[in-house]
Amino acid sequence: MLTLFLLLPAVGALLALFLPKERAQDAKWIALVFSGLAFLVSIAVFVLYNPHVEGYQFVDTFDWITADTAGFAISYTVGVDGLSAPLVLLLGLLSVVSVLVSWRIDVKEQQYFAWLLFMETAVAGVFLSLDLIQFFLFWELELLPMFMLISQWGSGRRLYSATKFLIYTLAGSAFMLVGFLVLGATAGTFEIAELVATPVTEAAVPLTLVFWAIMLAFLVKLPTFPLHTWLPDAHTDAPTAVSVMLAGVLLKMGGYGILRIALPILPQQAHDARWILATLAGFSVLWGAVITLRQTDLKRLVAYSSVSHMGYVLLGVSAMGAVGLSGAAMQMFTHGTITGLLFVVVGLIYDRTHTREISQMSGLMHRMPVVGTVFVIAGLASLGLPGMSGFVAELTTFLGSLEVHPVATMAGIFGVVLSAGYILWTVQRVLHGPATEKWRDLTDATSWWEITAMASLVIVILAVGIYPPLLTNAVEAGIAPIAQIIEGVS
Amino acid sequence: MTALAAALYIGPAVALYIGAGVVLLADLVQGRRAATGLLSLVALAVAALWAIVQMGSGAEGPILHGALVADRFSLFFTFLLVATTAAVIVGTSEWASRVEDRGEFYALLLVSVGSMVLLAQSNDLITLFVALETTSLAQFILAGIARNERSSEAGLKYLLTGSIAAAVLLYGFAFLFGMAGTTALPGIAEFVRHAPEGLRLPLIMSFVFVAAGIGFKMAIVPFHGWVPDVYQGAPTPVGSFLSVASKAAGFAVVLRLFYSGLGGAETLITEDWGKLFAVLAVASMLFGNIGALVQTNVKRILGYSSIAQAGNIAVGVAAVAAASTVGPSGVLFFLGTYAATNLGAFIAVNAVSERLGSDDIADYAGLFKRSPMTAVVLSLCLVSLTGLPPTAGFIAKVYIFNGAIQTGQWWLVALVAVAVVNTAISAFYYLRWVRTMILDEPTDDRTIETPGGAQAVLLLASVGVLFFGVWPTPLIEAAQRAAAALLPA
Amino acid sequence: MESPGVILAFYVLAAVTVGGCLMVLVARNLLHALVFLVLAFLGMAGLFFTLSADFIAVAQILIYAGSIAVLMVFAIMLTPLAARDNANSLFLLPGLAAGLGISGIVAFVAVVTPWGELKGDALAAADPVTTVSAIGDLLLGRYVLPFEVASILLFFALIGAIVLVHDRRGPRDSGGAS
Amino acid sequence: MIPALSVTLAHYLVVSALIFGIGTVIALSKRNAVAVLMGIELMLNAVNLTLLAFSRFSSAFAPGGEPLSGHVFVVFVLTVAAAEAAVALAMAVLVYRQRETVDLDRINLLRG
Repeated sequence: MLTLFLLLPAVGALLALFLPKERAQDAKWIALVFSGLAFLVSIAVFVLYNPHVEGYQFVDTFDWITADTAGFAISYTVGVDGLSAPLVLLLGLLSVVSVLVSWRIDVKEQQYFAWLLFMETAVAGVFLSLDLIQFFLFWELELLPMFMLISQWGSGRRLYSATKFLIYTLAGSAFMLVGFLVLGATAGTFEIAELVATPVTEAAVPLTLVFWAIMLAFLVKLPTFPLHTWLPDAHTDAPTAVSVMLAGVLLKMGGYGILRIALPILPQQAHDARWILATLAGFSVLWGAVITLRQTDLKRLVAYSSVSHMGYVLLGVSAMGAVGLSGAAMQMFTHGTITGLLFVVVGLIYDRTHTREISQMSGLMHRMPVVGTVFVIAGLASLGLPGMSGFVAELTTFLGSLEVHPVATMAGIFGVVLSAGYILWTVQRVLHGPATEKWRDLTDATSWWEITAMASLVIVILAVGIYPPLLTNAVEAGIAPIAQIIEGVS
Repeated sequence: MTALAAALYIGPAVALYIGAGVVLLADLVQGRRAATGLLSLVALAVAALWAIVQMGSGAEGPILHGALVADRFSLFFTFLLVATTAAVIVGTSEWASRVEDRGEFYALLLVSVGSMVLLAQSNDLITLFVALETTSLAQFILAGIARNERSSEAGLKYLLTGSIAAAVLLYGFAFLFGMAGTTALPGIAEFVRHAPEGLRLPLIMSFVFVAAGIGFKMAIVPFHGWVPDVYQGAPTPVGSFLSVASKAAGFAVVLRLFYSGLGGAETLITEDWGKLFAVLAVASMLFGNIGALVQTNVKRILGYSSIAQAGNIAVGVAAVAAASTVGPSGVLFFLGTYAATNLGAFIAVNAVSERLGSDDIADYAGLFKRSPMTAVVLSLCLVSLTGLPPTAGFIAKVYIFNGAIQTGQWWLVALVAVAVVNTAISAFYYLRWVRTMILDEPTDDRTIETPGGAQAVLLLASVGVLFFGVWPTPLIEAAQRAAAALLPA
Repeated sequence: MESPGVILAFYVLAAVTVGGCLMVLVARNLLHALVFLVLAFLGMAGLFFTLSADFIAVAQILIYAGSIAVLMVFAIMLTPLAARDNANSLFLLPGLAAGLGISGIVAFVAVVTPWGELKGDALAAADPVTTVSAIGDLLLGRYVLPFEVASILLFFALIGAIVLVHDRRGPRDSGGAS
Repeated sequence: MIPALSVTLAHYLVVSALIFGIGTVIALSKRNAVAVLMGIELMLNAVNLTLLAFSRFSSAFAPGGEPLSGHVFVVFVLTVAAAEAAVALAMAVLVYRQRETVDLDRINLLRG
C-alpha cells in the first residue's frame, strides 16, 4: 500500500511528461487524478493505522542492493508509525491542494506537473523510508524538482533563490551522508530499526561530530536560525503551489529526520546537545518573529513566520521528553496545514492584485469576502487561537519544554505574542480599511478548484483544533518509543 | 603453458592489434574507406568474444614468463574498454566520415585500446611501461589528428605533458626495480612485504613518483593541466575516448600496481600511499570543481569535471590502502557507471557541437526544444555526474564513500567529508547547465538533428545510467569479483 | 670500483654530463643547447661504460647522440621562422623549484638510505659480464611480449608522424567545433 | 662503510638526481617545444642511469634478482624515447606550419 503511495505520483509524472504536445492542457487532470489517488491511499493509511500496535505498519520490504562482501547491503523498506502517518496524510492532502492552486499554469504544463508529482514521490520516500541510504536517496531526489520548479516557474530573482536553496540543502545533506555512512559502517547495517535497537557507542570519529553532521542537514531544512536564509528567498520567488509544498511538507522533512533518525539513534549525543538546540530554537522563534514584523511583502512575511513557527518544533525536540516531542510532531502537522493555507490565500490574492506589497493593499475584504475570511481563519490558527489546531500543538510544546528550558520557552511564548501582533496587523492592513478605487474590479475566489483547495485545509485545521485526539492518538503512539529512548539517557 | 592457452589470454589485445593493421590495409585500398569504421567494430567484437571465451573457460593466471596475468580484474577492464571504444566509434561515425585520415584514426584508436587491454593485464613493470607508452603515443597522435590549429595545439601539449609524466613514472619504476631487483610485480610485492625499515624512505619516494606519473592517465593532480586543453582542442571523439578509456586504464594500473604490486594491504608503506592518494584526491576535486565553475566552454567544463571525478575515484584508491576488497570494487563500480555517464555526456556534446559549430554553454539554451532527446540524455548524465538519484552516479558515489568510511580510519572519514562538500560545489555548474538546456528559451528555434549512431549510443547510455541507478547489484557483483582477483592468493 | 682509473673516469664523466645538462639550460642559442645536449648524451654513454653496460652505451650513442639529436636538428631546421633563442617561459620559477626540489630529495634519499640493507652486507661490485647476448636472450624470451608491443609502438609512431606532417590532399576538414 | 675514494651506488644516484632535476627544469621552463623535448630526453637519461647503476651493483639484490632486467628496461626506454621524439617533432613541425612558431607561451588558443 505504501509502495503504491510512493509510485502513484511518479507514474502520473511520467504520463504527464509523455502526453502529446497538443494535449498539454490535460497534464493538470493527470496530476489531479494521480495526486488524488495518492491522497485516498494516504487517508486509508492514516485511518487504518492502529496506534495500539507497536512498531511499523504496512511494511513493504525487499533486498535492493545485495553486495554483502562489501558491507553494502541495502534494503528497500517502507513503513509508517504514528510519527509518519500524519505526515503522509499531510503530504497527500497538500499535493492535491498544490495541484489545484496550479490550475491556471499555462507555461510548459507538462513539465510543471511532472516535476510537482515527482517531488511528491521524493518527499513520500523520505517519510516512508526505514533505511538510512534509502532515506538519503529520497532526500536528494527532492532537490532537482524543487530547483527546476523555482528556477523556471518562479518570479523575481528565481534563479538566485533556486540556487541558494540547492547549495544550502546539498551542503547540509553532504555531511548527513558522511554521518550515515559512519553509522552504517560502525553498526554494519543501514536499517533504522536495527540502529535504534543496538545503539552505536563508538566510531572512527567522535559520535558528537556524527550527530552534528546529521543534524546540520535537518537544521538547514527545518530551517533553524542562522541557517534559515534560503527559506524566505525560496518562498518569495517560488510559484504558489511550490510555496505550499515547501512550507507544508518539505520543511517537515527536517523535523521528521530529527525525530526519526538523530534522536533515537544517537540519544546520548542529542541529550548533550539539548541546550544548544534550545538556544537555537529560541533564537529562531524570536528572530523569525522580529524579522516578520518588518516585512512589507506579504509572501515574505508568511515565509519568515515559518522560520518562527518551525522554531517551536526544535523547542519541543530540545525538551527531550515525551510531551515536548509530541508537541513538536503535532506542530509539524499543524504548521503544514496552516502555513499551506496561508500560502494558498496569499497566492490567490497575488493572482488578482499582482502585487505582494502590503502597503498597496487595503480593504480587500469588501471585494473578496471568501478569500478574506479564509485569510482570517488561517491567521487566527497561525497565532494559536484556541479551537484551532495551532493552539494544541503549541500548548503541548510549551508544556513539554517549560521545565527543561524555561528561558527558551519564555522566548517561545513571547514569540506567540509577537506573531499575534504581526498577523493581526497584517490582516487589518490587507483586509480592512477603506476599499480603494484601485481594487474595485477584484473578483472573489469562486472557481471550484480554489474553493476546494481552501476548504479542505480549513476543515482539517478546524477538525484537529476541535477534536485533537484525531491527531494526538497517532502522534503519541509514534513518539512513545522515541521518548522512551531519549528519557533513558541522562 | 601451451601456445593455445597463451593465445587465449592475450587474444583480445592481439585481435585489436590485428584489427588495426587490417584497417590500415583497407584504408590503402581506395573505395573501401567507408568500411574502416565497420572493420574496427568487427575487431572490437572479436576481442569481446575472445574475452567471453576466456571468461567461460575459467582460464586465469600469469603467462609469458609472468609478463601478463589474466584474471577477472583484467576481464572487467577488457569489457569496459572494448564497450567504451565501440560506443565512441558508433556515436561519432558521422564525424569520422568527414575526416581525411579516417583509416589512421580508427587504426590508432584500436592500437590505443589494445594497449590498454594489455595494460590492465600487465604483471611486469616493463610490459606495463611499454603498453602505457603505446597507448599514450597513439592518443597523442589522435589528439592532433584533425590537424587544425586547436587540434595540433592540443596534441603538442598533451604529448609534452605526457612525456614528462612518463619520465617521472619511469624514475619511480627505476627505484622500484633497483630495490626489488626484479621487474615482476609479484616479486616487487614480495619484496615490499618484507622490506626493512631503512628502505621506507626510498620506497615512499618511488611510489610518489609512480603515483604522480600514473596520475597523468587518470587526470589527477599534479599532471592534470592537459585535460581541459585537450578536451577542448582535440576532436570530440578523442575527448570522449580519453575521458573514459584512458582514465579507466590509469586506475586499472594504479590498482594493480599499488594494491597487488606494492604488497597489498599491511605493509611498511600501505598507509603512506593511502594518504598520498587522499591528498591527490582532495587536490583534484578542488582544482576540478573550482576550475569548472568559471568555464563557459562546455568541453572545458567536462574537462574540469573529469579531473574532479578522478578525485572522487581516488577516494576509493585511498580507501584501498586501509580496507580489503571494498575500495577496489568501489573504484571499479564507479568506473563502470562513469563510463556510461561520461560517454553519454560527451556523445551528446559532440552531436550538438557539430551542428551548432560552437561549444559555448550559452548556445545550449533551450536545447530541450531543439533536440529533446539529446537534451534529456545530457541532463540525465549531468545529474548522474553530480551524484543525485535516481542515477548510477548516486549509487557509485555512496558506494565508493561507504568503502572509504568502512575502514574506520579517521582520515578517510575526513576525506569523504571533503568529497561530499565538493559534490555540493559541483552541483552548481552541472545543474546550471541542465537548467540552461531544459528551461531557458532557445535563441534559435531550428531543430538539431542527432545522427542515428549517436542516438543509439545516447539511448544505451541513458538506459545504463538509469538501470544501474535503480538496480546496481549486477554491476556491483561484477566489480567485487574483479576486485577479489587482485588480492594475493 | 676498485680501479682508480674507473673512479677518475666516473668523476670526469659525471662532471661532463652534469655540466652539459646545465649548459643546455643556460645556453642562449637553441643550436648551442643542442650541441651541449649531445655532449651530455656522450658523457652519459661514458658513465654507462663505467657501469659495464657496454651494449647500452653503444645504443645510447647511436640512438640519443645520433638519431634523436639529428631529429632535433631537422626539427629546428624545418621551423626556420621560429625563434632560435633558448628562452625561458613564464614558468621558470615553478620549474626551478620543482627541478631543484626533486634533485634535492632524490639525492638526499640516495645518500641517507642504507642500500646495504637490500641484501644485508655492504655493496660490492658484481663481476663484469658480457651483456649483449644475455640481453638478446631476455628480449626474445622473458620480455618477448613487450618486445613485440614495442615494435607495434614504433610502427604506429611512424604512421603517426606521417599522418601529422603529410600534405593535405583535400580541403580542410573540420575536426571538432572550433 | 664506504671507503673514502670509491664510487658507490649512491654516487650514481646523486648524479642521476642532478640530471633528472636539470631535465625537469628545462622541460618545465623552456618556451621552445624542441627545448622542452631536450629536457624530457635528459630526464629519461637520468632514469637509464639509475636503472643501470642498480643493475651494476647487483649484488645488492636478493637471491633471484635479475640485474639484466635493468638493461632490458633501458633498451625499451631508448626505443620509446626515440619514437616519442619522432612524434613530438612531427607535432612541432605541424604546429609551426600553422602558426610559424613553436613557442609554447604563444601557443595558447585553448583557454576558458
